[in-house]
Amino acid sequence: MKQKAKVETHRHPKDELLREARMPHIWCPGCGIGSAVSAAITTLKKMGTDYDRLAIVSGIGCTGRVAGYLNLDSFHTTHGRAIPFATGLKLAKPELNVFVFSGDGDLFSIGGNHFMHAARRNIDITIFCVNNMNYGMTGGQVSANTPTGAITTTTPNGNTEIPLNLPSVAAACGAVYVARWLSVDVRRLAQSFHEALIKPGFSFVEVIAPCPTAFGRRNRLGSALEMTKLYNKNSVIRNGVHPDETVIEEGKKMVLGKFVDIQRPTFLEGLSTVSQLKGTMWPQKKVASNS
Amino acid sequence: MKQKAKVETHRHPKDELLREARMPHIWCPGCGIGSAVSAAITTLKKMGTDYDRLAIVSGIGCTGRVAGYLNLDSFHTTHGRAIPFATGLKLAKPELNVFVFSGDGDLFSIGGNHFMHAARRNIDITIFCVNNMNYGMTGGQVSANTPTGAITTTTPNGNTEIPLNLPSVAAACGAVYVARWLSVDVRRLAQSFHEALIKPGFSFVEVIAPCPTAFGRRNRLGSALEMTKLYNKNSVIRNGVHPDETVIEEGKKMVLGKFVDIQRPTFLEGLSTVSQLKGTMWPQKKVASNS
Amino acid sequence: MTSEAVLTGEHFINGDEACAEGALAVGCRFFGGYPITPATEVAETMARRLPAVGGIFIQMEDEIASIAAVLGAAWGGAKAMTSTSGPGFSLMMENIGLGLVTETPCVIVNVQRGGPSTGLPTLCSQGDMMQARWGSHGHYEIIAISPSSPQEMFNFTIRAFNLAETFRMPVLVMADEVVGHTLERVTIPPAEEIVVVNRKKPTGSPETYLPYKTDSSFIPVLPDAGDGYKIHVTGLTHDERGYPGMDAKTQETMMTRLIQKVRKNRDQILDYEDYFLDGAEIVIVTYGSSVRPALRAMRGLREDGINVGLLKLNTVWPFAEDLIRKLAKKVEAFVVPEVNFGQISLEVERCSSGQALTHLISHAGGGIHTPQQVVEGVKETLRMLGSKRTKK
Amino acid sequence: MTSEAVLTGEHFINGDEACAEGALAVGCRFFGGYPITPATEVAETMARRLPAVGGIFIQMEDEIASIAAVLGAAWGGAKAMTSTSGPGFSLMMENIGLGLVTETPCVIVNVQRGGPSTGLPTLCSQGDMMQARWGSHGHYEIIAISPSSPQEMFNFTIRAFNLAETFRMPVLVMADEVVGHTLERVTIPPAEEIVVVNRKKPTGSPETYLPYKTDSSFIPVLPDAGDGYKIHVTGLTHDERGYPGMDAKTQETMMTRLIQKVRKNRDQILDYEDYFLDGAEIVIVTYGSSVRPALRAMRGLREDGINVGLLKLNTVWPFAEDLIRKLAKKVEAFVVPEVNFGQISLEVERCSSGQALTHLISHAGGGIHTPQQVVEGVKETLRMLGSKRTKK
Amino acid sequence: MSMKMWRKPLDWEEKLAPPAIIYIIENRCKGCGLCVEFCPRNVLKMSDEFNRKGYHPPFVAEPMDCVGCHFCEEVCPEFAIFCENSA
Amino acid sequence: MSMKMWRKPLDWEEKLAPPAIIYIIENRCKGCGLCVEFCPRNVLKMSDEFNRKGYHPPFVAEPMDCVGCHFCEEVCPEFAIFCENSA
Amino acid sequence: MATKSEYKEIIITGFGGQGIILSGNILGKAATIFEKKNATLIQSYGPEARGGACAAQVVIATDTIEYPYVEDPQVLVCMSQEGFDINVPKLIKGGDLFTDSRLVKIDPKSTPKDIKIYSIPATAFAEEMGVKMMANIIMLSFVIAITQLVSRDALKKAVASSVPKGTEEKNLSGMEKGYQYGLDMIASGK
Amino acid sequence: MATKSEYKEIIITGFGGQGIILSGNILGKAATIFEKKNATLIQSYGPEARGGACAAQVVIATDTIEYPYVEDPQVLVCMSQEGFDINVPKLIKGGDLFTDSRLVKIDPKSTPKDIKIYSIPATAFAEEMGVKMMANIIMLSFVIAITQLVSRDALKKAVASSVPKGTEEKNLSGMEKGYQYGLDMIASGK
Ligand SMILES: Cc1ncc(C[n+]2csc(CCOP(=O)(O)OP(=O)(O)O)c2C)c(N)n1
Ligand SMILES: Cc1ncc(C[n+]2csc(CCOP(=O)(O)OP(=O)(O)O)c2C)c(N)n1
Ligand code: SF4
Ligand code: SF4
Ligand code: SF4
Ligand code: SF4
Ligand code: SF4
Ligand code: SF4
Ligand SMILES: [Mg+2]
Ligand SMILES: [Mg+2]
Repeated sequence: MKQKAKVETHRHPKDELLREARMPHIWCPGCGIGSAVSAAITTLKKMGTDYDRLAIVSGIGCTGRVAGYLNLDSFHTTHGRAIPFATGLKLAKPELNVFVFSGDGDLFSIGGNHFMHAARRNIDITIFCVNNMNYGMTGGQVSANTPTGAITTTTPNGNTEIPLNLPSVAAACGAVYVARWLSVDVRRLAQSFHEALIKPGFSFVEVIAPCPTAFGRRNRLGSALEMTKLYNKNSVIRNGVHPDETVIEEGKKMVLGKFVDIQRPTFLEGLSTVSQLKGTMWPQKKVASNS
Repeated sequence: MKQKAKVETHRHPKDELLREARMPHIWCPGCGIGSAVSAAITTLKKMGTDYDRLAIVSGIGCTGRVAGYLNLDSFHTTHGRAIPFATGLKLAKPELNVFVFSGDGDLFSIGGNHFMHAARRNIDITIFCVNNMNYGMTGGQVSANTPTGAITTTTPNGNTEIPLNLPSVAAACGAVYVARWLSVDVRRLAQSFHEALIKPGFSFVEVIAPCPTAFGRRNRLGSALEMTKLYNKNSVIRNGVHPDETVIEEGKKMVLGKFVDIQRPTFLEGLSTVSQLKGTMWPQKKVASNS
Repeated sequence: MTSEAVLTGEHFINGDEACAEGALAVGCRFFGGYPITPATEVAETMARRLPAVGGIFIQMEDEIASIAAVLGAAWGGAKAMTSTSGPGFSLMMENIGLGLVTETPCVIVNVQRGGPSTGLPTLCSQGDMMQARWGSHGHYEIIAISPSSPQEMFNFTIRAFNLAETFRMPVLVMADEVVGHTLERVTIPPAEEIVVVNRKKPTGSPETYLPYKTDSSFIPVLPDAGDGYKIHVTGLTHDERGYPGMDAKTQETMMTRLIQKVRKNRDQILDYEDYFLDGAEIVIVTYGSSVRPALRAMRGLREDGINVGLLKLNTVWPFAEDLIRKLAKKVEAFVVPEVNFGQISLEVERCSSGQALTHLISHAGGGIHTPQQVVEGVKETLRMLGSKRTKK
Repeated sequence: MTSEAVLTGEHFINGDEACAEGALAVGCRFFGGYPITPATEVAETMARRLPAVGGIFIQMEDEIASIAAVLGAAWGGAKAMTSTSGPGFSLMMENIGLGLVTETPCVIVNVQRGGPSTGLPTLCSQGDMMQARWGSHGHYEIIAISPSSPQEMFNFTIRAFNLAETFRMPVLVMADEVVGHTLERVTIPPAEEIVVVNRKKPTGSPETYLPYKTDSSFIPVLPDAGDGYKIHVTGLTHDERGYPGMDAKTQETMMTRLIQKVRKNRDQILDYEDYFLDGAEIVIVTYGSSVRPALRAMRGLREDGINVGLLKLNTVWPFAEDLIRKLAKKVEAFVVPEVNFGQISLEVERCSSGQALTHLISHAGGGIHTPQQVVEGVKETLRMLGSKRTKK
Repeated sequence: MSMKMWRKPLDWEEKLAPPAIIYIIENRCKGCGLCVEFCPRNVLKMSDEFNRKGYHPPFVAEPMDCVGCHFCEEVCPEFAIFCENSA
Repeated sequence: MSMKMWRKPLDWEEKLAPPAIIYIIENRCKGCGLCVEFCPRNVLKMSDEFNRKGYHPPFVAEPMDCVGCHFCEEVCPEFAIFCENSA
Repeated sequence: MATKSEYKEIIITGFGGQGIILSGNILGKAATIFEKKNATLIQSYGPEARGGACAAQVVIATDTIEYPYVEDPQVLVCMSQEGFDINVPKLIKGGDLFTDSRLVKIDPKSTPKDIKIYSIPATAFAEEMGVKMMANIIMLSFVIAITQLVSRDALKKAVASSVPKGTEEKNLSGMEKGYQYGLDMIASGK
Repeated sequence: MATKSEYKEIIITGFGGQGIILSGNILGKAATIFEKKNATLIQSYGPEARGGACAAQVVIATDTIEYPYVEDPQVLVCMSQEGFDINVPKLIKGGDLFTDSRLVKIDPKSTPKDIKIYSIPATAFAEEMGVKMMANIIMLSFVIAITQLVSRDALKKAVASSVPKGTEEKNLSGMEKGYQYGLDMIASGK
């Protein structure tokens, strides 16, 4: 027993939130998903919420595996459907703090519509998207977030499409909290995760992460470490800018920061104050006099 | 023969683009869809494009029936999938001018993701969305474009969600042409349809239309005529404003106008100039010096 | 259960409304759905009624989101339901599979309309019966029940929830447009007379708990999110801990149990009604709204002295395999009126192993058989049997 | 056809790549798809190869968009294809139905993996065979073929396109992970030796043209968009003009024709290979990669003097109904090894009408049977037959 | 299909030629009133009569006031009214 | 799981107490080098040795320079390194 | 309550928006809830849940209703020409035909000879009363006054419990109007 | 070309990223394309298409290969400890075991006695040559030098046509390195 106590002391301090039996995880050396999860664990520990009041939902993908490693009520759903699953979970049990951890392909290629509508409805969940600019899990195909010009297995001559500007889409759809950070920027990331998790309503944090195996290799971006440094050098923090300016494109630094932090009633708040709505809608039968 | 010639002369001038055998159409008295189709026919006639070079694709809904009435190669697909169908059609036969005519529910509730990605890819198709702020076909349920506060069969106590700001979403996703008009504003509508149809790339025209039967009745907005007048009174034209300002909400006039008209390579243009992409992507290995 | 949830009394309502009332009565408190004819009234009724009983109604952006939300809500502890028709049912298939392997209790109502594709939105068919069995990828067993009247829409929806909670799996209510849209008297009993099954919850220590370990019932005892068990739920092949295991062994263990859960408990799941089977020469096998013309036809035929019985399948899946095998040995023929080109009749044919003739009376959809069509089908069967009549 | 499209020669490639090469060789010039293990290499090969032959590759946002784009491209005149695995196949179901009722020629490749749900992404199963038959709502007939080697992935993909163009309908290539991922020699013949069928086009005047009017082949002759026929294409029930008709009569006319199109042309569609059927006591019925251990098992058993034959179903749907019925009268038993819990074996059982025993050798997935397992299955069947052996 | 056309009123010779003739396909009309409401010259009025479908179609109340602007034709959701400008 | 801890170097008494002790769970490490690169005090170096999985884990090269900032712990994607601040 | 076995088949037709289904609903409710008979109502209408031609098929019976479709209608109520044209050939010998006199032109050629015909300007009455939407109630009450498919009392209760809250009184006066018109017609010996 | 009937089963194992599948591919290609034998390659790997343990199962035969899985491997090539631990018990009596001496510790307890063991520091060689990714080619060439599964010429052609354009020369020198090491080992009588 004594022995055991001693080992306990020297467990990794994050192990209490990990399913240790499942370590090591599947992520490649230096993959940004791991750092993002590390930051998330820091946040969850700091928040002090009873872990039984937390629930994580993931879709499918390398990032989608996060749900399987966090020692919480955790749901590894289908590709693209983490958000509607989380919506049902949250609405059925509002006392849970429900967050989604998934990849760019999962949340914005196949799952883009659910993001849009959950944001619009202001469902009180938090979305962490690890944007590694491609489909890592299936070996590196183009995603809706692959930079123009990048080589992937399905854009062997370079991607001709533009990547979705996630902060802009999130803002256009009504998210109340929108931020973007690099996976290596673990301190700001943890801070931002914290803000997002305690914010009532639909919050969104985009985590830009290197995928050395599937994305970096084909684009000769070097090892995870080299990619991390490259991403660092090619980005700049500009809190509060209009999301129109967060486009990721060649010749520009990627803009990081917190872009949206507003207040509006959540879906559930709306339901409980619905009686106040009576007759307030566009169009007014008396003509409005504004602009 | 003579007789026939005479009757021909006095056919409705739009009949040549209608499948006459299918008239009368199913739309309710005064429904804005009919006016929008009328405007579209004006445009198509004026454009002078060989009708065999035009193709229309619709989803499912009252508006989705448009494909069935226009005497063109016309495709009435599945609910929400008009845009990807149109994408395949256009890419397989680029000489066709392919446009989509469908409802707000079809294009933005179930079909929102396809809109997002076709816009991002800048597929050279044109989208006409009749936004009647609800699901007309199924009898008046809430849609993603129902104004907050409105009563529908599935929001019997008033809609607590906010409507999607379509121009803003379209702009955020990369549409090159974005406009919004009222269905009754047939002249501007026809003009806008024209601009959109000849514009290379992904163009989008939102047509705000009364649905007296399913939407107007429950919200006591009166007959089609009364609704039309009400919509007129509650809107204002402001060409060129930032789509942030086109939100439809209580106490404000709805903003109409042309909001986006930009240039960028279409998907097919991108494919043919792909070689120029080589090595142009974010991140730069040499650090960019911009903002 | 608030009394508002159970509208005890007599009502003249349609099957869709009755279905919603059944759900409310048995404790459904989450509905995530998307409108589609002819199932829309289920959603509309839930939208109107749920807020008053403290439940949540949400119209999702599509059917995929609807079923996903229902699964999420089920793990949040709610009895949850969605309703749809063919096109939406097709879209739900992937996530019905997720519900099956994660053993999520919920109810999916399909009010069938004419298909394939958009087909005949306002008209009837029974074209999705095999889809209910096989529509999601991978092999699984499913439970599907088939009501034939508004009253059964009420009763069977209650049963669907009870089966879902008992066996921890999605249960399908395979209704059809005629059942959904017909108005008829529906009697709602007092709340205390309604049998309500609630899912079993684990009680042991979270440390030693193995979520997907089961006893001989093959049914796992699972917590809701927030119960303190920190459960991992995945659509990947998983072991007793719920952890992914990417190998044939884990697959075999998991899948065999999932299949056995239904097959070994078949007797508890099966439900049927029989009419004049004793000594019947011909048995009409029927389900859903086809039951109604079939019953009328049966009475007419019997009055004409034809020895015909009727088997009304209330549970369609799992199939009443043993019953048909047994009957096949006794009767000359099965007559199966279906509003499709032969689905359940294939199973009847398979299980009769050539011992009784199986005669399908097909209806392409857009309505149901008239009693006369069933009568003629039986008479034709008699002609087909002709001199071959040898049994007994 | 540019010579780049047909890589005449010998290649050591996997089944996915061979499938893509087959598509290119027969003239496929549009691919809309979405990555999914184990089908991804089909898409990746198309992405690499299509631009060079003037075709279009597009990775869509999901599988629903992929199949929708494929249907659109087909109406744009292209031979079009998509590939996926279980989860994506489930998502495609609604629009496969649209393809069926609009009679759109295209090819859908399902490289099956372990299911249900996310299951075993990198491992084999044959769990979607019934889904291929019944996965979309409403009743329809479908064509599905099942290759058992990389060479057949090449050959059968060509055949799939030719069937699609001939019968104007989506054709399914039901491959599996083992077939898709095994590398083996694939011989691509010279371009001129490849049989290429192109869809028939209408020639008459657009004024009098009735798109969905057919001759006794039940196959309509339809134009592409832009051909000047101003065709209306709808997923609603439609008449010969292609116009919606919301009534049971139109439904019956349309659906009966669609069903007959496959049923009446079954002989042209069916394809199988048989080994030692003459006088066989037991016949192994097999398809897909199960064929390989089954063949090995058959040889071993025959060496041991057991009178076993083998039927290799190249076309799985429509089912080789008549053949099985005929064989059932001659043989003692069918042994069906399947990497599922019994799907094709259900059809075998049905068609054997109790005249021959049907014995399923089930494999839960995550691999395929070993030859030894098949041998044991046959031996067990012999034991089951026991003294019952009376036929012939 | 009953189509009414207003032209050459009886006092035609005395007045200026109307710039346009309005045709109404009565049995297509669903009586929505948009043409009447939005005609810039108030040329049209709703009739009291029912058409075959039980709707009140418009009629040309002031033929001489029509300026041939085609707005009625453009806005009509039923393709039930159109205008031919005098050559 | 082999866990190395660096503490009390031999010349401990003579120097100031290190503010923190770094623990490395070697067999979890995948040798990505993030901890080494981003340690603000260059405390860590990659080792030449292989761990069980064939990766080079880091080692604490300059234990006395560590300021206990936990950055290595935070950034490590493998939960393979952590720091305990001296009480 | 009926004592001998009774089986009545009724078709009510018109356009979407006229409240055809609602009148079937009221009739069925009157029979089932307020007279404890059995009744079924089958509705048929056009594309999805929207307007166009529509029809309500009502069966009222003392025994269990096995098959809910109307096969041999004894009563046909027509509130549109199309509904009339399509359905009138189905009416059984000696059946009762009801029309809205303003909306339906009875073509003697297509109309069976051996039926009874009753007309009422229900829509005009409703317009007069300021609620065009109420034509269905007026028509139904007229039908019931003449056919006695259900009792006046059951009809009244069914109307009151079926129309939107706040409109009960108005609708009941519509009911009285139609019912009285029917009684008067009977009294006048047709 | 072999004249008598031949049936060889080979397993190559290691981690994702080491090029295990590629070496199976080269072997199969050498046998099929350049020696006109038959060959199959079955690959197995972890979650979806990503890293982790992986293995290539190669069958080379003069006759048709009906069943492509390896049942009784005559040759086992291990480039990771895990691959060794899992697969070594399967090796047939008298089979050939090949290991990367730097990555695999041969545990005598679990290793069958009656097999031949050949080790080469392939990864170290590759690192020395500046292309760590080339360890697979070195290993494969070593294996082939000793087993003569295919001819040196076929191997060379298969390597040249399988590696990325521009890396042919480098890889061929890797091939020579491994092959020579094998020849030397044979020459030295092991
Ligand atoms: C319906 C469906 N389609 C496709 C797949 C295959 N698939 C698995 S993960 C994935 C992409 C994951 O990309 P992303 O979400 O960006 O995650 P990452 O691996 O990059 O972290 C795909 C396409 C699937 N599992 N389900
Ligand atoms: C997959 C699927 N789900 C639902 C439906 C039912 N449905 C038909 S139209 C429609 C909504 C149409 O709304 P909108 O696109 O706004 O068109 P509108 O009728 O308002 O013009 C719905 C939900 C369907 N046909 N298919
Ligand atoms: S493939 Fe990419 S995203 Fe996936 S674990 Fe490896 S590095 Fe990370
Ligand atoms: S229901 Fe609404 S949208 Fe549909 S036709 Fe009628 S008015 Fe128009
Ligand atoms: S053409 Fe213009 S002026 Fe003349 S009736 Fe029409 S709208 Fe009025
Ligand atoms: S706009 Fe058309 S439908 Fe409306 S009243 Fe005028 S003519 Fe009739
Ligand atoms: S705690 Fe800080 S200073 Fe110490 S080793 Fe880690 S990163 Fe360096
Ligand atoms: S960050 Fe972690 S995994 Fe990377 S080298 Fe350091 S200890 Fe190893
Ligand atoms: Mg990604
Ligand atoms: Mg709408």
